[in-house]
Order: sequence, then C-alpha cells, then structure tokens
Amino acid sequence: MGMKKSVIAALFLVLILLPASSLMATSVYKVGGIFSSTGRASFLGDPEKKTMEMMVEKINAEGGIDGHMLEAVIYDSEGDPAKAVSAVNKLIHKDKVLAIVGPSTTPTTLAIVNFVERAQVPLISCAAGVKITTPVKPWVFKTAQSDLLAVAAVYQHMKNAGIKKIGILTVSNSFGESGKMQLLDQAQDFGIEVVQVESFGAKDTDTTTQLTKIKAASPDAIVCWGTNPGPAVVAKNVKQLKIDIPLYQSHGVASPKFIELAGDAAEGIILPTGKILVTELLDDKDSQKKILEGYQTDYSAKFNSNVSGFGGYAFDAVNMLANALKGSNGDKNKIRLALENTRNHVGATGEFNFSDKDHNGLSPEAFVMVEIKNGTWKLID
Amino acid sequence: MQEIIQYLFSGITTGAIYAVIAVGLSMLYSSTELINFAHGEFVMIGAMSMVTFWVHMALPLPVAIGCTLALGCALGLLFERFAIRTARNPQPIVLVIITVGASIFLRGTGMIVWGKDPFSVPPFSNHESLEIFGAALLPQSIWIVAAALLLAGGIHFFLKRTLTGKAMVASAVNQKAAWLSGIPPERMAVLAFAISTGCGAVAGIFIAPVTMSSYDMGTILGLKGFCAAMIGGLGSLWGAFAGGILLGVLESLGAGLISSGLKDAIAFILLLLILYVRPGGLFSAKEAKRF
Amino acid sequence: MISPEPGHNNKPILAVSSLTKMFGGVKAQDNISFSIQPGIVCGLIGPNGAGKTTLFNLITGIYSPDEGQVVFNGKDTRKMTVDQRVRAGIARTFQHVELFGSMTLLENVLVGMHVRTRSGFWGAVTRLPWVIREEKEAVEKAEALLEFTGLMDYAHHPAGDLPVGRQKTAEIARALASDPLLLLLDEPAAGLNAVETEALGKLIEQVKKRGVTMMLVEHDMSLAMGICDKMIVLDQGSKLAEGTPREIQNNEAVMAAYLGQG
Amino acid sequence: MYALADCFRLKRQNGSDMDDNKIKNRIEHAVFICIILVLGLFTQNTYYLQIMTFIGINTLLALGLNMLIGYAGQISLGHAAFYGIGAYTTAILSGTFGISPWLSLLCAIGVAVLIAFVVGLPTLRLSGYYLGMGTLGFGMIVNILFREWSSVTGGSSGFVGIPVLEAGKVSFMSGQNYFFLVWGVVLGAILMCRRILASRMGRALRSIHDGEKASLAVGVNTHYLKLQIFMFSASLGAVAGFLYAHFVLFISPESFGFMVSVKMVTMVVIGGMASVWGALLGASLLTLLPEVLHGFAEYEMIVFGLILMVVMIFMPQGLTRGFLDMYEKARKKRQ
Repeated sequence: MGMKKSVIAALFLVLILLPASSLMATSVYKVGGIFSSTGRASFLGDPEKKTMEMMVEKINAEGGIDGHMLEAVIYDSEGDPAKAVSAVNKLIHKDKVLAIVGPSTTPTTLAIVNFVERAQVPLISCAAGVKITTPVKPWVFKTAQSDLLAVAAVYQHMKNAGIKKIGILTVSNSFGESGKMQLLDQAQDFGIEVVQVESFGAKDTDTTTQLTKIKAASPDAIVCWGTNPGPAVVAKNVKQLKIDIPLYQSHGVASPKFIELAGDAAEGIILPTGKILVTELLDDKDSQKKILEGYQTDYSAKFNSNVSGFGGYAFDAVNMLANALKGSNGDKNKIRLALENTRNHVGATGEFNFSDKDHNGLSPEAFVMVEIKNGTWKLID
Repeated sequence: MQEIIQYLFSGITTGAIYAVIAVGLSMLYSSTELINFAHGEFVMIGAMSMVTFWVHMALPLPVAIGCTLALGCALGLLFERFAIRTARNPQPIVLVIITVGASIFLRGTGMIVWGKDPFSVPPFSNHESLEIFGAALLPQSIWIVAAALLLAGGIHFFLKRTLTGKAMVASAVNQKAAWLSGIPPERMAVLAFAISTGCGAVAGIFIAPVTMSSYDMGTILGLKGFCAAMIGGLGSLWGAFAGGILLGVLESLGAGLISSGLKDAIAFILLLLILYVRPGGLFSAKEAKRF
Repeated sequence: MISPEPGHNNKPILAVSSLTKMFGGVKAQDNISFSIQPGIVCGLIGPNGAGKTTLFNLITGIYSPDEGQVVFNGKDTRKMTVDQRVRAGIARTFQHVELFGSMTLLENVLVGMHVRTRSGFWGAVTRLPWVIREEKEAVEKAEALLEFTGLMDYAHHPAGDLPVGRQKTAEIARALASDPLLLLLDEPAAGLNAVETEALGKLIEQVKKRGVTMMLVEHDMSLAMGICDKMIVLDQGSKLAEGTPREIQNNEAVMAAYLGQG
Repeated sequence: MYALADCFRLKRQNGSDMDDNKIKNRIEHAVFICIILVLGLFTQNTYYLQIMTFIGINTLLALGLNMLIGYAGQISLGHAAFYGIGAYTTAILSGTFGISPWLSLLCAIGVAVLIAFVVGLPTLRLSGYYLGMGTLGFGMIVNILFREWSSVTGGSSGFVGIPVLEAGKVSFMSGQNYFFLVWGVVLGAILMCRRILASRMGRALRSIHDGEKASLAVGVNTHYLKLQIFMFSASLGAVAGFLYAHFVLFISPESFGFMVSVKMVTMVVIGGMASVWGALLGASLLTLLPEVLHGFAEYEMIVFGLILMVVMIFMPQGLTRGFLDMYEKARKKRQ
C-alpha cells in the first residue's frame, strides 16, 4: 500500500514539474493558434488546427518568411471560454507570439477579444458570429463568413423560389442563436414572414415535436440552423413525418459527414456553403478554384482525409497572416496594418477586402447555394 | 388534436430511451445502493460499438448486438473490480467522484477510439413510419419501448424469481447477514455492475438508429436517465420505466405546447418537484434517506 | 439557567398520557401514561422491542405521537421541535454512542451547550467582545463539566479515539452541558465492565444531587435496582407495571414477561 | 518575520493547545500572506499572474463549497449556479444598467443568498444522492435560464460589455492589481471560514457531519444551520463569479454548467474535505492540471479522468490528508 501511495505521489510531482521549458530561438516568428480541437466544437477546431500545422510546415519548407522560420504554438480551448482566456494569455505573455489565429467558436473569440486588444496582438478569428467584428476592433479580424451573409444567401434563394412563410428550427448554442437572430432580423428585407420559431438541444435524439409544431403553422419552407449531428436528426424526422416542403439547412452542416449521417433523408435539402465543398463543380474561371484544389490536395495527402469547409477559415487566416508578416520585421502594429490593408485576397472562403471599417472583408458571393442530389452536392445558380 | 398525438408519440420515443437508461441505473442502485455517474458513457459505448460491429465490420445484427453487449458487461466488470472495489472509503461522495472520473476517462477513450465525428446507424426494421390517427410513429420507437419493457421485466424476473437474483437483493439489503448465510457480496456486486452496464449498452444499441452517435452523447443521456430513475423512485425498476416514459412525454408536451427552448428544463423542474413533494419517487415505497 | 419552578415540587416534571405510536400497523407505543416527579431517577425496563427507545424518541421529539401527549415541566410539547425541547430542558444519551468522533471531547461538550449560547454567523465573523466573552465562559463551563465527569485528561482528544467506557461518560457530560431538567439515558451501562458500571452508578448519583431528574433504560438489573427511585416496565409497547424497585421485583406480571421471554 | 518569531516565543511559554492552535493559525496566515506578497510582487509575467488569479477565484469557490461538503457534510452538484448568478448579476447590472460594479457586487451577493435561501429551504431536507440530484437539477435549470433568457443574458453567445473594475484612480486591469484584489478576497474568505469554524456555529456544523442524529438531539437546529451555511457558500460563489466576470469581461453559460459544478466538487474532494488549505490545494491542482496536461493533447481527458479515479480510490480523504498520513507513516517507520 505504502508503495502504491508513493508511486502516485511521485507521479504527481512529475506532473507538476512537467511544464516544458520553452526555448527561445531568435530568428523564429512565433504565431499562436487557439482551436477547439476537442469538445463539442471539435468538428470546427480539429480541421482548423490540422490546417494551420500543415500551412506552417509548408511555409517553412518554402524557406519561411523573410528568412524567418514560422513556429506555431497551438492550444486547445475545448470550446470553453475560460480555457480560451487562459490560452490567449499563455500565447501573449509566455510564448510571446506575434499574432493569433482562432479561436473556432464565437463565445471563445468574444472571451479573448479584450485580452488581445489590451495586449495589442493581432487576432484572426475563425468563428462566424457577427458580434466579433461589429463594431470593428482594431486588432480583431475574422475569416469565417458571418452568418449574416449565409442568411442573406438563403433568403435570396427563397425569394427567387417564391417562398413567403417559413418556420425556423435552430440549435440552442451560440451558432444556432446567432443564426436565429439573423433569420429574424433579415426576414423583412426579403419579404419573408417567420411563422414559427423553435429550437432543439445539440444532443437531442428526436425533434419531431418541434417539427410537428412548425408543420401546424403551415409554412412554405423550413430552415434548420445548426451543426452536426442535430440537423441530420432534423432531416430524418422531416422525412419520417412526411413533411413535404423544402428544407433549408445552414453552412454549419456543409460537410460530407452530413450526407453520411442523414442518408436518404438528405435528398433535396438546400443549403449555403463556401465554395470549398463544391470545388470540382466550380467553373474553371472561378478565381478560387485553383486555390481550393491546392489546399485539398495538400490536406488529403497529409492527413489522409477529406477537407471540411471549416479548415478553410484557418487556411485563409494563416495565408493572410503570412502575407502580413512579410516585411513587418516582427512589429505587431505593422502586421495589423498590413492585415487591414489586405485587398483582393482570394482565399478558400472567398475574396477578402479588409478595411478599417470591415474586418471580415467578405461579400455575399462567398456563399453558393447547393442542393443535395443523389448523395452529393449540386450547384444552384 | 393530431398534433397532440404526435407529441405523445415523440414523447414515447424519447421517453423509452430515458426509460431504458433509467432501468439500468435503478437496477444498480437496488442491488448496490450506488449511483453510477458513468452510466451515460456505457450507453455511448453501446451505440458506438454498434457503429463498429454492425456498420463498419458488417457483422450480422444479432452477432453485433451480442458483441456490444459482451463489451458493455466486460467493461462494467473491470470498472467494478478495479475502481469501485479498490476504493478504500466507499462514502457516497467518494464513489460519485470515482464514477465521474470514470465517465471522463471513458469519454476520452471513446474520443480516441472512435474519433470526434458523429455516426449514424440504420434502423433495425423497415424504414417507413407507421401512421396512426395521422401521426407518425417510428418502427424503431417500438423497438426501444419493447427493449425497455423486456429489460425491466427480465431484471424484475431475475431479482424476484431466481436464486442469484434474490441473493443479490439480500446482499444489498444487509451485506453482513447475506454474507453470513453464504452469499458472497463481492461476487454479487460485480454481477450487478456487469448487468447494469450491460443494460447501458443495450440502451445504446437501440438508441443508435434513431439518433446520431458520438463520443460525447452520454453525458446528457445519463443525466436524463437519472432524472427518470429519481422520478420513478430509485431502486424501483417499473418506477424507472414509468419515470422515463413520463419524462419523455412531458418534455415533448412541454416543448410542443409551451416552448422548445425550455424543453431541457422540464426534466429538471419535474425532478425538483418530485424530490420536494415525494422524495421517494412516484413508485417507490421507500422513504428518501434523511440521515 | 433553567430550574424547576420553586414551590411546585409535587408537580410532575414529565407527564405522559395515553401515548400511542404506530409503525406501519404495528403499535410501538400503546396508550402509555405515567408521570415523573422532579429530582428522582426513574428506570425504564422491559424486554427487547418493548418500545423503550421509541418512548425516548417520542419524548425528545424525534417522532411525533399518533395520539396522546407529553407534558414537560407544565408545557405541552406537541408543537415543540427537537431543539426547542432541548432548550426547555430535555437532554438524552444514546444506546450506541453517538459522539462527534472527529471533534475533541471539549468541543463535544461545547456543542452540547449549543442551546445555552447564542452567537451565530455574524457573531463568529465579527468576534465582538460579547462573543469572545460568551465563548470563554462556555469553555470554562465545559471544562468544569469534564472535571465533574472525570474526563478532563481527555479534553483535547478526538472523542472517537476514546475507549467505550469513557465515551459513555462523555455522552453524559455532553448532555449535561445543556443544563437539562430531565436527562434520558439509553442503556448507559451497555458495554461497560464491572468497575466502569460502578463508577457510572456513582456519577448518576452525583448528577441526581445536582437536581437533574433522570430516566434510564437499563438491562443491568443490579445497577437499576440500586439507583432508581421508581421503575416503569414496558412490554410490547404497553405499560406492564410501575412502582418502586421492590414492588417491581415482586410483580408477577413482570416476572412472567421476563421469564416467558426466557 | 518578527511577528513569526514572537509567535514561536509565545508558543513556548503557553502550554494549552487551544492557544497553540491559535498561534499555529496565525503562523499559517502570516506565511500565506508572505507567499501572496512575494508571488504578486515578483511575478512579472502576465500569464503566470493570470493563472494565479484563476487559482484564487477557484479557491474561493472551493472554500465555500468545502464549508458545505467538508464540514456540514452536504453535497451540492449544482454550485456553479451561484458562481453564474454572481457573474450574471454583476454583468447585467454594471454592463447593461451602468451601475457601479461595487454596488453590483452587493446585489450579486444578495441575489445569490436569496436564491440559496429559497432553493435550500426544501432541498436541504434531502440527503445523500437525493440531495445531490436536487442540487444538480437546480444547477441545470439555472444554466438553461442563462441560455434561454437571451434578451437579458446574451444567451449562448455570451454577455459582452462588462466594465473594468475601478476604485478611485486604481484600475483593476493589469494582472498585478487584479491578482492582489482576488487574493485579498481569498485571504478575507479564509479568515472568515476559520472564524466560523472555531465558533459555536462551526462546532455545530461539524457535529452535523459527524452525526446528524446526535447533533439534532443536543439541540442543534440542523436544517436551519445547513441553510445558513448553504447561503454562506452561495455568497462566496457569487463573489467568485463577480471576480471572474470583471476579470475576463465576458461570460457565457458554458462557464457555469454541470461540468463546472463537478469540477468544484472535485476541487474540494481532491484537495481534502474539511480543510481550508485543502480547498486551496484542490483549486490549485485543478487549475494547473489542464495547463500541465496540455502536453497530452488528445489524451488529456483520459489522464484527467484517471487522476481523479486514482486519487479517490487510494486517498479518499483527499491529498492533504493523504500526504499527511503518508508523512506520519514514514515518520513512524523511522522511529
């Protein structure tokens, strides 16, 4: 028994003394990353983290930036704001990074905004929430399309299809809530009436109750705003209840995983997505096509799995950061200015045009509408 | 009217899931006086093993179910042997923390083994939903209700009618007396654990086709299962079954008639009300412990 | 602090009338009545399961009776909570020692003084002079009690570490700390050896000299016969007999009950 | 330092161990203050200051819960609710309505204490698993409220716009100021807890833990006392929530969910129940552990779960007790 105890005690000592001494190399540009690579939002954070690692490796293989090697220090926020705060301070004050990419979700980003503003370190978030860049904060940028644009794309499609009344069903987390707000805010602009608003839990096993309620309000279409796996349950339930009106989903499920999960029930679903999902369907003249192809080839080669739309946010963030680092000599304000002056940057997500009034820089063209047909995506003009 | 029937059907589908989880929890409590906070994780393991055995390895359905069940029981056995029995000071709070630790451990292991993505499992029988009074009822719901009933009935039979079962109950009521009459309490505890986690795995097996399975699905299911077990009366198998169905139906009605945002709150409000008004639960003769 | 009202010494300190308590259809107490005069030691005997501890629990308020009443020191106790009864002057010890094991003996006695002291949350936080004074007085009184019971040497030992004999005595010290008028002792001699039992008898005599009325459940007949002024015999929830030890010794019904039980 | 020496001299002169205890406590407090001063003044790195600030906030949580679990023996699996109530009350009052944060601190404590009273009145009549489930249910309901009442709380996207604390010309923005603020509060809380424990109320509280039956029999109004300590522990939770809100300046429901409640209980139990320093140790370990486990990346959860299980299996009294026992054993062996 005494033996056991002392082994455990020793284990604890080791754990406490473990924090590795960080070596400071002079000629290295350190950049930080905070992604929710585990936890509820790992579907976002995991590809983002992998993308960042891959990009940094690639940049270094090509000789680094102005002769400086890049070093990525990446922490896992687990989708928890408190962990993100801890991570951001570690990046700023311990690792002394020049800039930070991430975090993956809106709450974690909002939690650390104050800290990067205070410490004056550029941050390029990969989260969708509009609140992140409105109002504009000098040091905070983001690459993910705002749900503002996604909702606009969906509504535009509805308007063209003559849909007037809709029921909405959103997941009860920050993604769904932000989507719900946009859906309600913009409805009038497109002459659409929201007749029923419902929500479901991220881990709900069944949503037929909510759908029954929506069905009873007899809308022309249903919009579901959520991230996997909830919307797949919704899609299945819609089929099971034999609700025969169009089902719209959000860009939150724009991944092959969704089709796999929803199976037959995915047929006919319409959703907005970044172009990354439909690269091969894109017109050859599309400026993004080549970039997307390059990214996809690299990613599949390295991780032996397909890209998801979300890794693209980190892809763009790292690319723009690398451009901004050129000639900055490690001066954070120069990096910030360079970021703010990024114009016509064609990335995986869209064409970025940052300015001092817009730190997201994307236009509605960043989204295309697709329909799921025969288990694959089909572009809608 | 048609909506109300649909709410009821939806409620029964979800309720049966809660019920089948609650039955496993209640079974463990009635034979060891222990609440296993890792129970939801065993449900996850059941569902994810179905993904592996049935979907990925394409084993025949009965074989896949058998393998999953065996895995659930075996893990329960190991858990009891290495964590619960080794504990030196089995106060409730210490056991709670141990089982919470186990749930985190199992979730972490699940993430490594199955990855972070969710999976779906096809239903056991034909795809078309049945139409009754214009409301749709999923065939899989019937499967789940049947599974919950069978589990509750089977365990009831086992505890009341078989020698081993009776010994198990005796050992729970008074360990020393049971030991004196030749019942090995340790073997009873290990058996109770294996059966209980097996029940968890069964819950997972039947849930997998109606919903999406992922490594982190267990926590909320486990909590709802506790609510159901508490509402029905801890330690009472039929109480757990009824508590689960009741919880599901009330959640569904609440979501349908009041607000879907407050759906999760309904379970816990119901739990508090029951605890205040009738701490022993709806179907339990036992008074809740005060000392 | 509280004493039996002077001049009313013939008035009973405890009057129990037609007390009945059911436990799921079983009558644990069946229409029991008796009264106890102040200053005496009353023995409560009877075979196992006769309802002695239940009677104690009814008097102290752990259970409430289905019928009948308990009048203590002239007051009907029906609406009084357990702690209000302690405040009124009823204290008890337990059959199986129930000391606060992790606390020192002194602290145990101080907890016994709970109803006679008054500082609460704010008193503890602010430590105003009156709080400090109260605490000092309480400690002094507790030490005096430990001296009285011969436990002073163990004052700073955790109560759980003491031998059973000392623990039994310590429970009496803790019970006395609330300045009781009536002290209920539930099998104080159980588990004690001959020497300890003798010392216990002496302690009870001394407590009696302090004017505390006592009721005790006891199986050790030589002890009970020696110290009790009066005895009540219970059998299967009802009162079998009541009288002086000598009367009880010669009561045929009592003999039958005890012999019949074997 | 002189004070310390004085203490030792006093100790030698005075034999009674009541006084011994008092002196021991004083030494402990003096050492604690010295450590805080040294750490606060000589740590320049904001990251380390921030970690230590988080440890302080968690210590407050653990201290409050320890009074309830460790001393009164009542489990609560929903204590993060009070942490959240403190944070949201101050956020809404000072952020939305522009009330001075110091005033909103009082309101936060008031609201938490009031809710603790209303909830505790029926809940604390339960015990064991029933009490655990009752408090768990309460915690879940409060968390759902934070999420669903989005017009006031900002919903699941969180609450933005919490003001920075200021007192006169001092702004509690920099790491050092906030560090001292938090640890000052922790010191105050430790003193308060110790005073309570050494008082009539504290003795009654501990007596409930040792034996509720006997405690009731000697005249302790156990229900009332449990309620009082529940309210006290809620108020410490609210203060911690206040400090968290004005430190991070952003709050969202996830920071006050079920897993946070579990983490709080874990801090108490791992550190050592019924020990003020155990709460500090538990809070430190659980705050530092994720930082240290970061190296395990994907395996972090597994390792964390394992540590929890192993500690509870082999040292159910918590680390403070566990290490003390080991030390005692080693000493006995040597003799």
